[in-house]
Amino acid sequence: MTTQTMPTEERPQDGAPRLPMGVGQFSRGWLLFFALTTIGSIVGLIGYLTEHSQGMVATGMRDLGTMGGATWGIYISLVVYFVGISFAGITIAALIRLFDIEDLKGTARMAELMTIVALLLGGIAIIVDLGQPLRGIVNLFRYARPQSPFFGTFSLVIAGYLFASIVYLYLTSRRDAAVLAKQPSKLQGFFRAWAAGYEDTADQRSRDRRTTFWLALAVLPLLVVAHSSLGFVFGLQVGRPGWFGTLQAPAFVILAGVSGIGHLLVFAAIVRKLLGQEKRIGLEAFAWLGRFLMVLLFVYSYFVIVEIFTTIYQPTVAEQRIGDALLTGRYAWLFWISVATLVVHAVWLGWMAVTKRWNVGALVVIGLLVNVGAMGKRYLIVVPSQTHGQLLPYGDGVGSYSPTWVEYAVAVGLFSFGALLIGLFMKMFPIIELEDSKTEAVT
Amino acid sequence: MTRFGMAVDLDRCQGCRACVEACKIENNTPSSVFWMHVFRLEDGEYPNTHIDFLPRPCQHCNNAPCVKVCPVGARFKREDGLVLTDYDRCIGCRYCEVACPYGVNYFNWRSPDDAFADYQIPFDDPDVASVTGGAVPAYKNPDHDRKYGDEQRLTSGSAHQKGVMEKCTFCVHRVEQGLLPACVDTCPVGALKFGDIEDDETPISQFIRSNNTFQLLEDLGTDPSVVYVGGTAPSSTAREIERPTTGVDR
Amino acid sequence: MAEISRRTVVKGTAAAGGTVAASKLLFNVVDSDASAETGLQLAAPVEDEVFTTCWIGKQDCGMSARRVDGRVVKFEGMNGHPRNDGTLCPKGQAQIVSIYDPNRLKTPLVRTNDKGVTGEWRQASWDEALELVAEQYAKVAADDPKQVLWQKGRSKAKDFYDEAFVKAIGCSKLGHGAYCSDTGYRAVEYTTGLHGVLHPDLLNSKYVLSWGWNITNAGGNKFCWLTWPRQLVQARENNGLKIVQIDPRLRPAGPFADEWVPIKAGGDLAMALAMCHELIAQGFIDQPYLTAYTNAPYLVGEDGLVLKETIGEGEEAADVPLVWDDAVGRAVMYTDAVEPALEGNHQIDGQTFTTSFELFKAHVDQYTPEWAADKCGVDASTIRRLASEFGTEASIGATTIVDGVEVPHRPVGIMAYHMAQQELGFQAVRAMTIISMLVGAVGAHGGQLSDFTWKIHKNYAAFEDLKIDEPPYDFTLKNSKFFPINTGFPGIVTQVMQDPDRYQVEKLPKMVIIHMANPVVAFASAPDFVATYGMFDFVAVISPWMSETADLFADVVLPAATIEKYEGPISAGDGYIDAKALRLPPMEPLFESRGEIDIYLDLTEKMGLLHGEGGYLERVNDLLGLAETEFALPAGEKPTPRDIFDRWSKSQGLSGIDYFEENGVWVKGPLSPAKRYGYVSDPPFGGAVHRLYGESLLKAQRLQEDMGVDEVYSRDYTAFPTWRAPTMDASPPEYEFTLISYKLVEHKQSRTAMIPLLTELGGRQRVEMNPSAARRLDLSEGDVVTVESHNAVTGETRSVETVLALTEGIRPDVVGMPHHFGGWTHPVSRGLGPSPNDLYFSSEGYVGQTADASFHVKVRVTKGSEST
Amino acid sequence: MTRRGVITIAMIVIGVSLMGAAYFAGSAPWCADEVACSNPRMEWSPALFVFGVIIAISSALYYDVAKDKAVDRDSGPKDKTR
Repeated sequence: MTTQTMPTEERPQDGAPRLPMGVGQFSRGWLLFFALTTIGSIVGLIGYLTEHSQGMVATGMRDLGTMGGATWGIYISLVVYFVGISFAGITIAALIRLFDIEDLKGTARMAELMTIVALLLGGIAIIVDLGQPLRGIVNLFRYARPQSPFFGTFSLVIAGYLFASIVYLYLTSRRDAAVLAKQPSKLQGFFRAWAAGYEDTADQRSRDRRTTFWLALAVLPLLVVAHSSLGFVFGLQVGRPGWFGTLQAPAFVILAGVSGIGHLLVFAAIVRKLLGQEKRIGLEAFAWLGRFLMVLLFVYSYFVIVEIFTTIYQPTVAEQRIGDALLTGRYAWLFWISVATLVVHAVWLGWMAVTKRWNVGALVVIGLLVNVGAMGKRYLIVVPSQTHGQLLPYGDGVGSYSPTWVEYAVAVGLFSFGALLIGLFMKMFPIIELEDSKTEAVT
Repeated sequence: MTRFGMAVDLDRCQGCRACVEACKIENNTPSSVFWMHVFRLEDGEYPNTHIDFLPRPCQHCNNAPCVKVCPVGARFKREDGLVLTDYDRCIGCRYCEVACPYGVNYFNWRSPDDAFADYQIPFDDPDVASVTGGAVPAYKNPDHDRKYGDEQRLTSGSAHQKGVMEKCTFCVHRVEQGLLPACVDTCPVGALKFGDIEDDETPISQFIRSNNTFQLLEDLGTDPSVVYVGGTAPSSTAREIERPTTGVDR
Repeated sequence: MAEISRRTVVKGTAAAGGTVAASKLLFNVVDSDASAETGLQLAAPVEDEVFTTCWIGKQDCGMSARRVDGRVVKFEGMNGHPRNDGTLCPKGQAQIVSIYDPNRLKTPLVRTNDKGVTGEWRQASWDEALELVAEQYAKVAADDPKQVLWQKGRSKAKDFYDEAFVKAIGCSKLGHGAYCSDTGYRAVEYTTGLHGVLHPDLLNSKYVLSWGWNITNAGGNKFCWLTWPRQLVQARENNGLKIVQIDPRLRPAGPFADEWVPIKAGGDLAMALAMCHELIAQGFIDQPYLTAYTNAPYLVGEDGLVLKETIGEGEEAADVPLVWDDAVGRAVMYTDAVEPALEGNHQIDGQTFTTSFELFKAHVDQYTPEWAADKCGVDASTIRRLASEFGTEASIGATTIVDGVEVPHRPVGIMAYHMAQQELGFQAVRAMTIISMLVGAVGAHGGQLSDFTWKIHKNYAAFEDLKIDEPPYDFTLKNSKFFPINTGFPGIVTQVMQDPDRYQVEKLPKMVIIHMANPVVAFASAPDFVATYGMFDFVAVISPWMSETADLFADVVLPAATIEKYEGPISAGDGYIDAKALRLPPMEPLFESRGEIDIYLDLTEKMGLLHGEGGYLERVNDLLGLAETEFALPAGEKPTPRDIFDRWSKSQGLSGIDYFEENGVWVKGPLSPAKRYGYVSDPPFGGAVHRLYGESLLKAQRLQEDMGVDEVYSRDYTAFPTWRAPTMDASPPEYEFTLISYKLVEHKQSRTAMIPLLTELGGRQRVEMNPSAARRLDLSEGDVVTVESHNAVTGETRSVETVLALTEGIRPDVVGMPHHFGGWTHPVSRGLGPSPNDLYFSSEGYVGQTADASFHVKVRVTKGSEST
Repeated sequence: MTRRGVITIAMIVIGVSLMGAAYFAGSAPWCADEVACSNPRMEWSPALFVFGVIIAISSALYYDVAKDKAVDRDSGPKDKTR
């Protein structure tokens, strides 16, 4: 998918001008991408159907206690991870609105889309993790208890946050829809409906700006609450060593930002390259994101240091068991890889920031690797406190968890499905906001 | 107010796991599920070794973390102290299980039929089914088809449906008939005692009052309704020996 | 602390359920959704409760079966039953599964393939199968019915129906005994005349040497398990009973061990002798008891024989031992002595005679604690202290009033059951009995008991003069020069079958009827059974499951019921209260399985041995005490098992079997002191003079020597227990561990290995080792290891593969493996790991002097599987 | 204030009120020691809460999307862009 990158207006064909940003055009590369992500999604579906028919015995999860397993595994890790990614989208978008950061505007819609897709995936991951998925959907609406930290996850994160993000994306895209609706194409009706009466009048523009500003302002606290509530899912559990703590909520927020901005960097770089939008997504955008990521990474590194120090200074027996497993034991490889990806890249980004030599390729690598680190850390938050966090002397105090193909398949399916959704969106709507200069406000 | 509780006399417990087996049969729990588990613990170095036994039913905490975290109120605590699971409401998120510091929750990873299959006793054998009607297990206890308490929820027994959480119920179905929980009833040495621990006059209250006691993981503030008498809480160096096998491949 | 009574109606129940009215429950308000899911019918089920008796162990606990529409849903302990009073152990609970197990034998089976490999079968009718067995019997019996061998693991009630069968068909018989603690029975029968091993008067005891006894797992003689711990916890609470666990493993007493003395495996005799030495040295001697009730004052000549005087003539003639009467200053018949001398030596007719007590003192003089220390691995100071504690607690001279009767009070005792299962087991148990004798604890309140009565076993008299026949011997070597005392040891039979000439045996068994026994897995030295059971012309197996023995060797398999049958009468007493019970079928047996009494009635009928003189029915009448009474089974009528027990019940003055159906257990009431305590029984100690000095053992040894028997067989026939190093010690030093084996509480006999709920709890096979030893060998928890045993006499090695389990509760020079593994016919026992029986030997050096199995062997443990 | 503003604020107020009502009055009480703690005081209250969230957020949608004159059907974007 490297051939078709020219702005469509400049290459008229079949009498009608092409829609911008590759919308409505399907290259061979895109079809390959579509095929791969579809296959990936089907793999996930097969995994899930297997789990559904056999029961969750098909996963590697088992009971804590006498079975010596972990009852939450990569599904919950994925929930936390995906919800984390969603952080970045709305944050970036909100920051752009609130502070009018022009350099980042090109990434705003990507960020919003990423948020929506990530939240959808997080929601699916939750359903996948339920023993009674249908009952889960019904009973949460019917009985959900505010006292349970899941109330926040379900009502605020999935429902409120997702809805707000969709509204936000919608409102910020109406202008583009209105523009595109003027251009004859198969999608004209679709754009017209999307625009829903937007005429790009000055009045509408200012109203639009006002609305999105306030919505962004309203979303920000929602975001902190949502991510904190996810942190509370773990941080409030006094009976699970390694989880209980006040740092859990802020750490969740920060790591959410890390993974989200990491993803955005990668996403932006791909779009920039594929659609030839080096101008719209300039190096400044990457510099912004890089600096932002650097700050988050430094803060998170600080949290990691605090975490390690607290773990090794005077731990309780159970804390020590988990600490040992993380620092030197079974999970050490993952722990140190994760920490390394986070800390090393903080330094690397710092270097780029100081020298002001921002390199997109390097940032993509960093974006990917910090996500590996973030995923690793999510797993390390969820799993070791179960396998190594027993307070009663079950077994030798050490349980085990190794995911089965079903879980890996579902994970692959989720990522594929997410990519597929993004790919489809990009064929239906410009992934970068159309430039103001092209269309002046209607007076 | 009644608060049902259990007293475990560690000076008497001989770690035989009769309670475990009585529970499994009374409540029809499938393979690898031990609502009542008895730790056999070893501590110290040869020759200053000692062995302790520690029965572990659900602690039916007064301040139960599992109840707090349940997103849909499927795990609930009754006014009489029993912490139960509504099998018809549970969504299978297993939050109660990670919230519980005692490891007493058992999830139905499989359909009950599949879980019993580990025992390699085909209960659907025609000769057996001719007597049992194909009940799984063959010794299926009909009490568990009923609903209990004011709340009238399906809370008794095991192996109802796949994908929901279960745990010790203090034998709610027996308690409501005025019987002792199956584990208490079968204990050969009378190490388990059951009754109202809030009423000072009950034998169990008197027993608890007149002895040294501890609760498991007292520091966590869960305030268990299971009180251990005699002995000491397991030390951090205690090692579990003679673990039961679990049929679920891990 | 007061017992909280069973089944206390829970206070506040009404409040608990709130307004859930009992009536709601009674009328079976069933939620339609829930019942739809379970597929159970909605019609109100019919509930009832039937009484029966547990079928798993030998404890025979009373049970009540809860039934729903005639289907058993749970067994619970029977309230008011003296042994278990409303409680039940894990095995008792779990046996419910076996009722419904389609892996059981469903019909009689006839083999269609060669023996020695997994069987292939065709189904047969009962008629055909029984006919086949009867035909084979007729063929062999025509020559000699003794060549038919009947073998049973354990009779699960009074064995009248087995005995009647054996007697009616005139066959040879082998029990499991020699694999249990029969050498201990022999030692105690020999020493005090009681049929049992050693157990204390637990409820009244203050200090117990728990010698190898498996309190928290196995139980001892008389009870398989549950009643002892019930009494033990009471004694701990009421008397402050102290338990000293003398065993290479701590696990047997677990938390009940007030002190753990990790003794070297096989060093028990050395420690017991040192204890005797110390008790004497510290002056803990109950002179009046020893003088009045034991042969301690008997005068023994320099030839080792007791000085006796013959009284009466001809048929009436009897040799009466003489003692030195200090009152008259000469030797008199012990029955006439006024003041018998316990110590000293005396010149009579120019010869020196020494009291046997004096001889014993001299004998144990060498066995100082320091001497014993490296033999048994226990510090001299510990032995000394234990002797001191034992002697002090014994409070020699004290008496107490029991139900108005003054009884000597010696609240000390030894609990030693499976101690006997070693090469020197007979003498070790004798030495332990002597420990209690020295302080006068035998038969005292709180003291040393062995049986629940003071009825003297017939072996007591028989052992006065051990009978040794001239060859040829029968294949059990009964009355042979090899084993003057002979329990009847299946392991020796396998040796004989492999080399009959060596044992001067001419006739080998040709046919075997195996009833609930599983030698190829469950008996020590299992490989010998695999090697020999193919030699039988015909093998019939009566068992509820396809046993491994049946799988390899049976020609015909007859499906027996498990608990769902009539058996009895069963002792239901706890040693303090006398009671009787029956096993009643809680439901009809599933499949075509049948109770054993039914099977034997039909089989003897087919053999033509049911009716008539000496027939099965007549034997049953004799053995149940019905003969010559109005309740005798009428000749010529084939009874039902229920009819047999109905008649027996009536013969006991009860209304009939309905008494048991309604009440479950017949509690006769407390045992009087005269029944419990030997000192006050009539005559005291049942009239037996306790044998400190084993003159007949010495005489047997001399006879053996005269007949030219290898020293291996005669060396332990000594008048006093005498230490020698066990044969296994001669194995090369690389076989550095002694293997011991033991029972898990989850298992009892091979039948429990067929019960999934128990295999689940019992776990997989493992070999237990001390971490310090494992570190030295670079082994760690969970490693796959090969355990290889070595026969110090033949050099043969045997090995199995298992996994390592580390425990600080075992001596570093001992490794242990539990029993009840190694099966393969039931899907749940398959693959759980090998049996330690594959490692033991049953040939010379690994057999006790009474032809009983030794469960000790030297092994080495190496990493990895055998093939590597 | 414009009608748009009024309705928007009304939606926010209604949404937040619904959330508040559903959370504090309709949902299960914040406790864990009796059966009542496990049941919402009004079933489907959590759905109401989510509905409240949606209404509140939808206010932005309304504010932005609603046409100036609700009656002016003819002045849709269709015509204007032509």
